[in-house]
Amino acid sequence: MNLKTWSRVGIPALLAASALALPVLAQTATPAPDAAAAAAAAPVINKGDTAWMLVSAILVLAMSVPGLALFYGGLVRSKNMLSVLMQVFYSVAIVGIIWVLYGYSLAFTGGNDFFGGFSKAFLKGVTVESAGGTFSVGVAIPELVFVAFQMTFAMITPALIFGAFAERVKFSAVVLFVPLWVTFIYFPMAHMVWYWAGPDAVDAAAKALAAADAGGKAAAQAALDAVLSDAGFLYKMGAIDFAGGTVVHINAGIAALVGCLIVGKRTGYGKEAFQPHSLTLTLVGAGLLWVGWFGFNAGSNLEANGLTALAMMNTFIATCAAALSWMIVEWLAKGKPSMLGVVSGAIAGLVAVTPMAGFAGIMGALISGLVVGVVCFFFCTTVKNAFGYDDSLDVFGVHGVGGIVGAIATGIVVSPALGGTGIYDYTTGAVAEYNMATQVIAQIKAVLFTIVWSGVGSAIVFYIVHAVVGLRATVEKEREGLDITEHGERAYHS
Amino acid sequence: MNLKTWSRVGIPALLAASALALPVLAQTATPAPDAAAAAAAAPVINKGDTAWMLVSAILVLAMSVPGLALFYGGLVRSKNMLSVLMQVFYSVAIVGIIWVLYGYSLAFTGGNDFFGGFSKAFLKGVTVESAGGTFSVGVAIPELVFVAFQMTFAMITPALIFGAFAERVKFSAVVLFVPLWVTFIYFPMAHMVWYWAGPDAVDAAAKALAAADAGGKAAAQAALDAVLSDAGFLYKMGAIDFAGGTVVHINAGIAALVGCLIVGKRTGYGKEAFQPHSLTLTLVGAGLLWVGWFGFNAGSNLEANGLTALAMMNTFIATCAAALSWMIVEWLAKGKPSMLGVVSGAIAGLVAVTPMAGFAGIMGALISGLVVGVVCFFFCTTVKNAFGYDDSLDVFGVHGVGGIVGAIATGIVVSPALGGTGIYDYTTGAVAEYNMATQVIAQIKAVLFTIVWSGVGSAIVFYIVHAVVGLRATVEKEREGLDITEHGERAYHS
Amino acid sequence: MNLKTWSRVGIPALLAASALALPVLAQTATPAPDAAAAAAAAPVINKGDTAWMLVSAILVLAMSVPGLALFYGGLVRSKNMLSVLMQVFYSVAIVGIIWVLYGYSLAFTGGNDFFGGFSKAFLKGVTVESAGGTFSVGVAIPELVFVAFQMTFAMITPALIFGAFAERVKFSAVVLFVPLWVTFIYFPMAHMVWYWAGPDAVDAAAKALAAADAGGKAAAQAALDAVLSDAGFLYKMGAIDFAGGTVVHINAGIAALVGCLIVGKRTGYGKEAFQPHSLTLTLVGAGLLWVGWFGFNAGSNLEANGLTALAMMNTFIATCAAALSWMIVEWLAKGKPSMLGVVSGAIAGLVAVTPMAGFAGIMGALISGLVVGVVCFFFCTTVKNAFGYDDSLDVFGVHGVGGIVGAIATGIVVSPALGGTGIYDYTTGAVAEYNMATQVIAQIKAVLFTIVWSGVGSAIVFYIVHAVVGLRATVEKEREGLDITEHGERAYHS
Amino acid sequence: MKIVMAIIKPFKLEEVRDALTGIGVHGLTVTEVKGYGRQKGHTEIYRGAEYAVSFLPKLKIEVAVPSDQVAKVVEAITASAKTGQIGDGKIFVFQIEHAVRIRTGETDADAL
Amino acid sequence: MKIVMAIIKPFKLEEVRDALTGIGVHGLTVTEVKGYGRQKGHTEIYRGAEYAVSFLPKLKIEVAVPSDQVAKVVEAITASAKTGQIGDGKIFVFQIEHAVRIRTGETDADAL
Amino acid sequence: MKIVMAIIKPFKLEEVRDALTGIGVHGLTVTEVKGYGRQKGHTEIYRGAEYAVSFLPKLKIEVAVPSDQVAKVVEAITASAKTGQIGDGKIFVFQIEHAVRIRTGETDADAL
Ligand SMILES: Nc1ncnc2c1ncn2[C@@H]1O[C@H](COP(=O)(O)OP(=O)(O)O)[C@@H](O)[C@H]1O
Ligand SMILES: Nc1ncnc2c1ncn2[C@@H]1O[C@H](COP(=O)(O)OP(=O)(O)O)[C@@H](O)[C@H]1O
Ligand SMILES: Nc1ncnc2c1ncn2[C@@H]1O[C@H](COP(=O)(O)OP(=O)(O)O)[C@@H](O)[C@H]1O
Repeated sequence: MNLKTWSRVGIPALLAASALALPVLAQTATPAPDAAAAAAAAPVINKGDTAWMLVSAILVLAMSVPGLALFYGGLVRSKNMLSVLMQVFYSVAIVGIIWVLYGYSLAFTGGNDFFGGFSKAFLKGVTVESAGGTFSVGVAIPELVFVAFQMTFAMITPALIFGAFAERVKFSAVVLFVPLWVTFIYFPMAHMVWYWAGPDAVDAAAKALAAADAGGKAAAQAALDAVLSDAGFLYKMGAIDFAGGTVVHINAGIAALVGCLIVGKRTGYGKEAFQPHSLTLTLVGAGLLWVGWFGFNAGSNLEANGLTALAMMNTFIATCAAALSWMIVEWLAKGKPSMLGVVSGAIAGLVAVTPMAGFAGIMGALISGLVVGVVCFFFCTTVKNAFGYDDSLDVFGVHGVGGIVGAIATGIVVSPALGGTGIYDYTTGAVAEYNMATQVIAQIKAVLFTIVWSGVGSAIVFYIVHAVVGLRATVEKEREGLDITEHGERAYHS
Repeated sequence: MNLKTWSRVGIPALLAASALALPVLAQTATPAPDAAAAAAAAPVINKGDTAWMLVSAILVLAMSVPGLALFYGGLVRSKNMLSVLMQVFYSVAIVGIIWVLYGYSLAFTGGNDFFGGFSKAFLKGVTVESAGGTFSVGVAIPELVFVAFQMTFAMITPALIFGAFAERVKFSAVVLFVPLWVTFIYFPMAHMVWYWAGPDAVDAAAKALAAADAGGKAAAQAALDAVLSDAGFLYKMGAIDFAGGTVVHINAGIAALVGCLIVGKRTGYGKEAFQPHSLTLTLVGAGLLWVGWFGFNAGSNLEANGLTALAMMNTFIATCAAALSWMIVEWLAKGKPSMLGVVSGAIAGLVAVTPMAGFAGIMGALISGLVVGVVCFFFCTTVKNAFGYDDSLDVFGVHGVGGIVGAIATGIVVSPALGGTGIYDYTTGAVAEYNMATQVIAQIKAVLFTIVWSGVGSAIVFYIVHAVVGLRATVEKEREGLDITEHGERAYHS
Repeated sequence: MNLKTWSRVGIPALLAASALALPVLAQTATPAPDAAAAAAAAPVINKGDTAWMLVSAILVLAMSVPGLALFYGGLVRSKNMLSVLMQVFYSVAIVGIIWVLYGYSLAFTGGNDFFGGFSKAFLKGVTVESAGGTFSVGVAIPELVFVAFQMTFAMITPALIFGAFAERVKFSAVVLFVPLWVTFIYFPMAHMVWYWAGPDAVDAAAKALAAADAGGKAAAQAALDAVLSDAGFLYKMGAIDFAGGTVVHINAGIAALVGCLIVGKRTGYGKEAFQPHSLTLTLVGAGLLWVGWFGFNAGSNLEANGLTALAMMNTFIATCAAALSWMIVEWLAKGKPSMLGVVSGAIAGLVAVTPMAGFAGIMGALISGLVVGVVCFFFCTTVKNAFGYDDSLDVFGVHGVGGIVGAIATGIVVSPALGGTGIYDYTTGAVAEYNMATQVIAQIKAVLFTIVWSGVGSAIVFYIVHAVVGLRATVEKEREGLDITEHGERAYHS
Repeated sequence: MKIVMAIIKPFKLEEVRDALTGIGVHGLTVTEVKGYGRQKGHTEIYRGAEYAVSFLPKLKIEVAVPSDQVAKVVEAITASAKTGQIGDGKIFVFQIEHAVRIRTGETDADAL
Repeated sequence: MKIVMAIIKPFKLEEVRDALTGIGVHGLTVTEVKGYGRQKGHTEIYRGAEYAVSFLPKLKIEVAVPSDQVAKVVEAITASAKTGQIGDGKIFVFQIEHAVRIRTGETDADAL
Repeated sequence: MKIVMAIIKPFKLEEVRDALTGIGVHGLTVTEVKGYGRQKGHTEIYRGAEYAVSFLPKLKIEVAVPSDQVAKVVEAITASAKTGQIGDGKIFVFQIEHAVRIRTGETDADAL
């Protein structure tokens, strides 16, 4: 589900594989070590895991529709409500179609370090019998469950972006943006971070190496190296990311920042009051996001076990902590604690805990939550106002910044000395030695790569959309509201 | 859970059983083949399946309350909001009570081809130990989970109907209608479509036949025939329906059409504007319907396995496809793509995928979704306006028409040649030969039967209700709004 | 999860243990019988149970946010909406933090009969490997799942209370109240009711006693007594409570009554109209409460099996019954059936079924539901008006009264003669003899104890809060609305 | 120049608007108001709390017209807003001293 | 015949209505409005955005009465709507030229 | 003493308020209204149902001022509310006979 598996393969394996890592494109010629994988005993599917993952996929859908739709929708003026709901629903719908046509294949088949191939386009070969690996050796789930679960991640990510330039873009721009962005930014990112050969392949190759006699050592080592190199670029960089801090949150947060800079401010920004039309809806959305996020984070374990429960507890506690720390700092700084502040903090906590959900100890998650609540508060208020960009719904301030804080903090809280789980090494079948400096640097590198990838890539996509259909609605349409002008309907009547 | 099991018994079995099928009432004298069933090894209950089915029942409840209540409620004027919410909640509550008193027994015990008996009235004999069969030989779930799951289907179906004549009927009419309709229309329909002897009984009888020596052949064949004939009328007709296209959607859609014709148009129809009072709520409702529908469709597999995941993926993709196809055709036809259009398309897709969820390949579901979005758009706009009936919330246009499209398309997309699963034959333990013409004809026959059954039966029930308490509120009450006049409260204050 | 386990230990064990029960504090010196427990075979974790319990914890969160928040929020005037949402969200967040710091430890470690110790403070020693017992011998779940599940109970309980004095208390009072109340009232209560040695310990000790030879009999008996005495005060009193009728509902209901008496009436009470600002939101909240309550009640079985399904069915049917009985009695008494009445009845039914969920037969739940709907209607209308206290959202009338009705009725409907499950005796491994008088008296004693504990304790907490920060907002702030004055924001704009 | 202000039943708006356009009046302003008068209200019950609601939803229509059209306008509104039932509403006529069209600065009769 | 228009604090509505019925006035029309004046507003903060809100919720009451009752009506409203705090509101009196009851066509004083 | 009533486009409120405070007018009352006039409305479509919506959201501003300030006030509103596009709105001026400040009982010019 994420970078963590790399982490479990461990630093030693990283060293072993590093020679292969560059030049990455050359490396794609390496034959996929299917034979080694096949040699392992067929992994077993447990219906408890399947039940949990079915539920998790549903929960992540609930995050988008109606969760995110309401969270964002409540924050805009009522004249633009439907445009927000529409953007979210459209993203979900179009990404679902693209996912089964070629998205899953691009993200989750072997290929090169940056993107997969088309071997599973149209979900070719993925049947009710297909099994997909988890993060435990010998444990599998139906591949179609994995397809569904991952699809829901792809669905919500582009929808997150639109919050940054809500209330002013043309729907046709959204229609064009989503397919381009997921195809060229998201799927590669998912591949780079989440694609790997799987625990059974690594385990089998490592065991084969251990069992090899002197003569077979070199071949077995080569086979193991091949298995280890059959993974995405960031995965091999050694960063860890339990449930998508980079792929989803930093990725969307940066695209959002770029987008709102390119699109420009809302007409009347700084002069007219842009009050949220229904904070009630925003609370409902935040509640559903939290509820659904357990599917996102705890579901990312792909199994129903004690580690899943840890990811769940961390997702609870970081959220509580960030909600409270935002509340307190706002109370101190502005004189009153607001409900919007509490739920904004909660979302910041959820974002930050995403990469660390299954790595941090609960106290680590708690402290990370406290920190991210304060940092995001600072970004959404002081920094944004200082720079004067109009990130309407604080996508960058919450998802971008929260994601970065979380990704880096993950490198710290994973430490077994701080109550974290440490990083499992599949080649030795044990938790690896942990070095905080190494890990934090790996995390920072992954963050920087993501910022550049998403920043540059998204800018290009925005300019293409601008050139083809135009990004912005006219000022008149903006004034009248996008609901009437773009969709021919209004959200509320008596 | 549905007709599919028949399908799995297969065409050969159909032929074998066909002699028994008519005259159906005569056939009820056949002794239930309990002995054969008992001979089979006791099926095993897996807690993963149980967990999934518990969740599925919950999800289907969420479809009604708050899902459907909001989806419908958002579409009426605010003065009638509570009346809609009340109708849905009442349906759920009264059907729950009726279900445990006699509904479950009428639907899911042996009896004749059209309805069951009273042997499980008051859930007599259904204990925490009782096991109910699934669609896999040797796999069971606690019968009480099945009771709960099926109950939620019975709860939502009558509630669907009220959308067609919302904003004008008396609450007392609703109070009387629901018990009558579920008793005389729904339970028989559920029995006809979903009652059968179960996989273990069929499997055991088939194995006994295979093992029988020359002397025992005839007796064993008779025993197998008896098992196969212990099923509902439509079940034996050979149509397939994974999760209730006929029982729920066509049944409710036709009753809705009949109802809105009998009740008549809303006062002011065509003159005053009947704008939805909150499309936001409609979106929330649609989102919850989608989320809950995974319980409905994927839960209908009664297990948590790869086929469940297929049903889930189909439920995702058909919905996405229909949302987009409605959006596109509306954009072309009306000049603007509306949010209500997108969610209407999504619901149409959900309806259409219901009967095919576990039979279609994902590409089959995708194409079915694209088609149904366009067809339902056409019905809800052009056809309805042409005929001038006031199906307020398009229950017929979405559930009736979408259900019919889905039921017939199921006969096509189940084809293994088109990526479908084919139809399993429990007597041979393998997927049966598939003949598209045969299957599509069976589907059409089941659709026609349902239209007649629901159309005639519902009309009788409406006239009874009309005679006893009257269907329609007075014009003054309609003007003032049903919330005040029927329920003494208003939905919104400041 | 609750008192039921005591019940399963049975009356004989109660007698055996009763000598130890008083004086309870003296008894805390008894060494915990860990050795005996350890002697038993390690219980097995089933992923189906884990999946279900993960889901249950999520569902209970959904009850608070957004469920309860909306149910309550819809009932207040719009100018106080955010204050209600804020109070609920704050409760959830702060209790989460306290729970992992010391709450879980105080509630669920051995100590004395009234509260546990600090041995698991900061969740020390609770790892992804830790297993927690269920109510079946030999069946465990990851302890972290239990920690999460129980946490969600602690989160929602204080939030329930605020409904009684909504629209008039200072947020700072809420901020102080919650930590004090959960620490001094809730955690002890949870310990008293829910803490016990677990099925495996009892079973092992009972088996050791059975196997002991003449010489070892006394020691084995002492060991068994020690195991049985390692439990909370109310647990040992012999009352049964499946999912928290006492700990959650009576506890919160009484605190609410005390609170609204101390805080006083809303300004304008009896003169101005305090109409609910959105019954739509109240319906949504009620729906989500119902949906989430399956996690609460059926999740309290800690496993996914037939008994879980029974708890689910009871939770369905009692709710339906109470919704209908409130509707009917209101229709008769007031002339019109209201939607608020129906959902109020539903919540009353949910409250009442909570203690009996896994004990009652379905007909017992149905009748209990019918009764509680009428009783709560009577309290929320006639009794409240007669006494003239301003329990704004009827927390006492629904949770307090409904909880009491349910707790006492549980003693009746558990009767095997009435279709109940009876009470399991872990020392004999069978359902114990049942005596209705004994059981009902035990139930009443537990109710009375809870009333006194919560009444006195909560009053003290309220007066402390009053002394430290003051309870009530000024009349001016109340007039203007707490949203603006306490939180600096408004729920709705155009 | 006068302003005709009418309080009417909400569902009559379209008819009144049509009646006015029928006599050549193409501008008006509508406000949602609540009216108290002879028309009986209703009782709302929320659990134990009963409220007699005597303010009923009405619409206020304001039409500015040259003085010579006042009679015609009053008549048109009266005819189209009437149901004959209590609560049909009132019409009040005021004098306007001065009128301006913001867009053009035209004044008085030209401003309408 | 005059119309008395009063801007009052919202929670005073019931008292004003009672005061008016107390002096025999049984009809009035209420509009939700926002007022700007000496009374200080408040600041709303939504994350980084702070808005000084100077428009406060008020109710506008319009009562048409025969000219001779105007003084009594003004007095009744003044007495019942007063809290003594800034923002209590204003009363304005206008001349009505003509009044009609839509239901009956009665005019002027009879129309009230 | 007169009341100046203006119908303006909603997003112009802040500008108008600023213009008025600029000329020393510190009190006004605002009502949300819907206007019908020359400005074209739009069509809303809900599935099969199409509605031509000709009532557009406007704000009504009422400012009571001493008679000698009327011209200045009208000018300030005209200038600040103008976009030059159809639908900018109207200004109507009425005579007030009498004014009272509820809090103090001050009357007429003192009441403003
Ligand atoms: N004296 C009055 N001043 C202002 N408005 C009034 C007055 N009397 C009645 N109205 C308005 O006219 C509406 C209708 O009046 P009502 O007495 O109910 O019936 P009718 O118009 O048939 O006499 C009221 O709801 C109120 O809005
Ligand atoms: N010049 C004015 N024209 C119209 N309405 C006014 C004017 N001045 C005040 N108001 C209305 O009266 C309300 C109360 O006025 P304000 O100056 O706040 O207090 P006070 O009534 O105590 O003088 C304002 O909110 C506004 O609605
Ligand atoms: N005769 C009228 N009486 C009252 N209000 C009017 C009248 N004519 C126009 N209005 C109001 O003025 C607004 C603007 O008028 P409109 O004709 O659209 O544009 P313009 O102000 O540019 O002439 C309308 O929406 C309506 O609220």
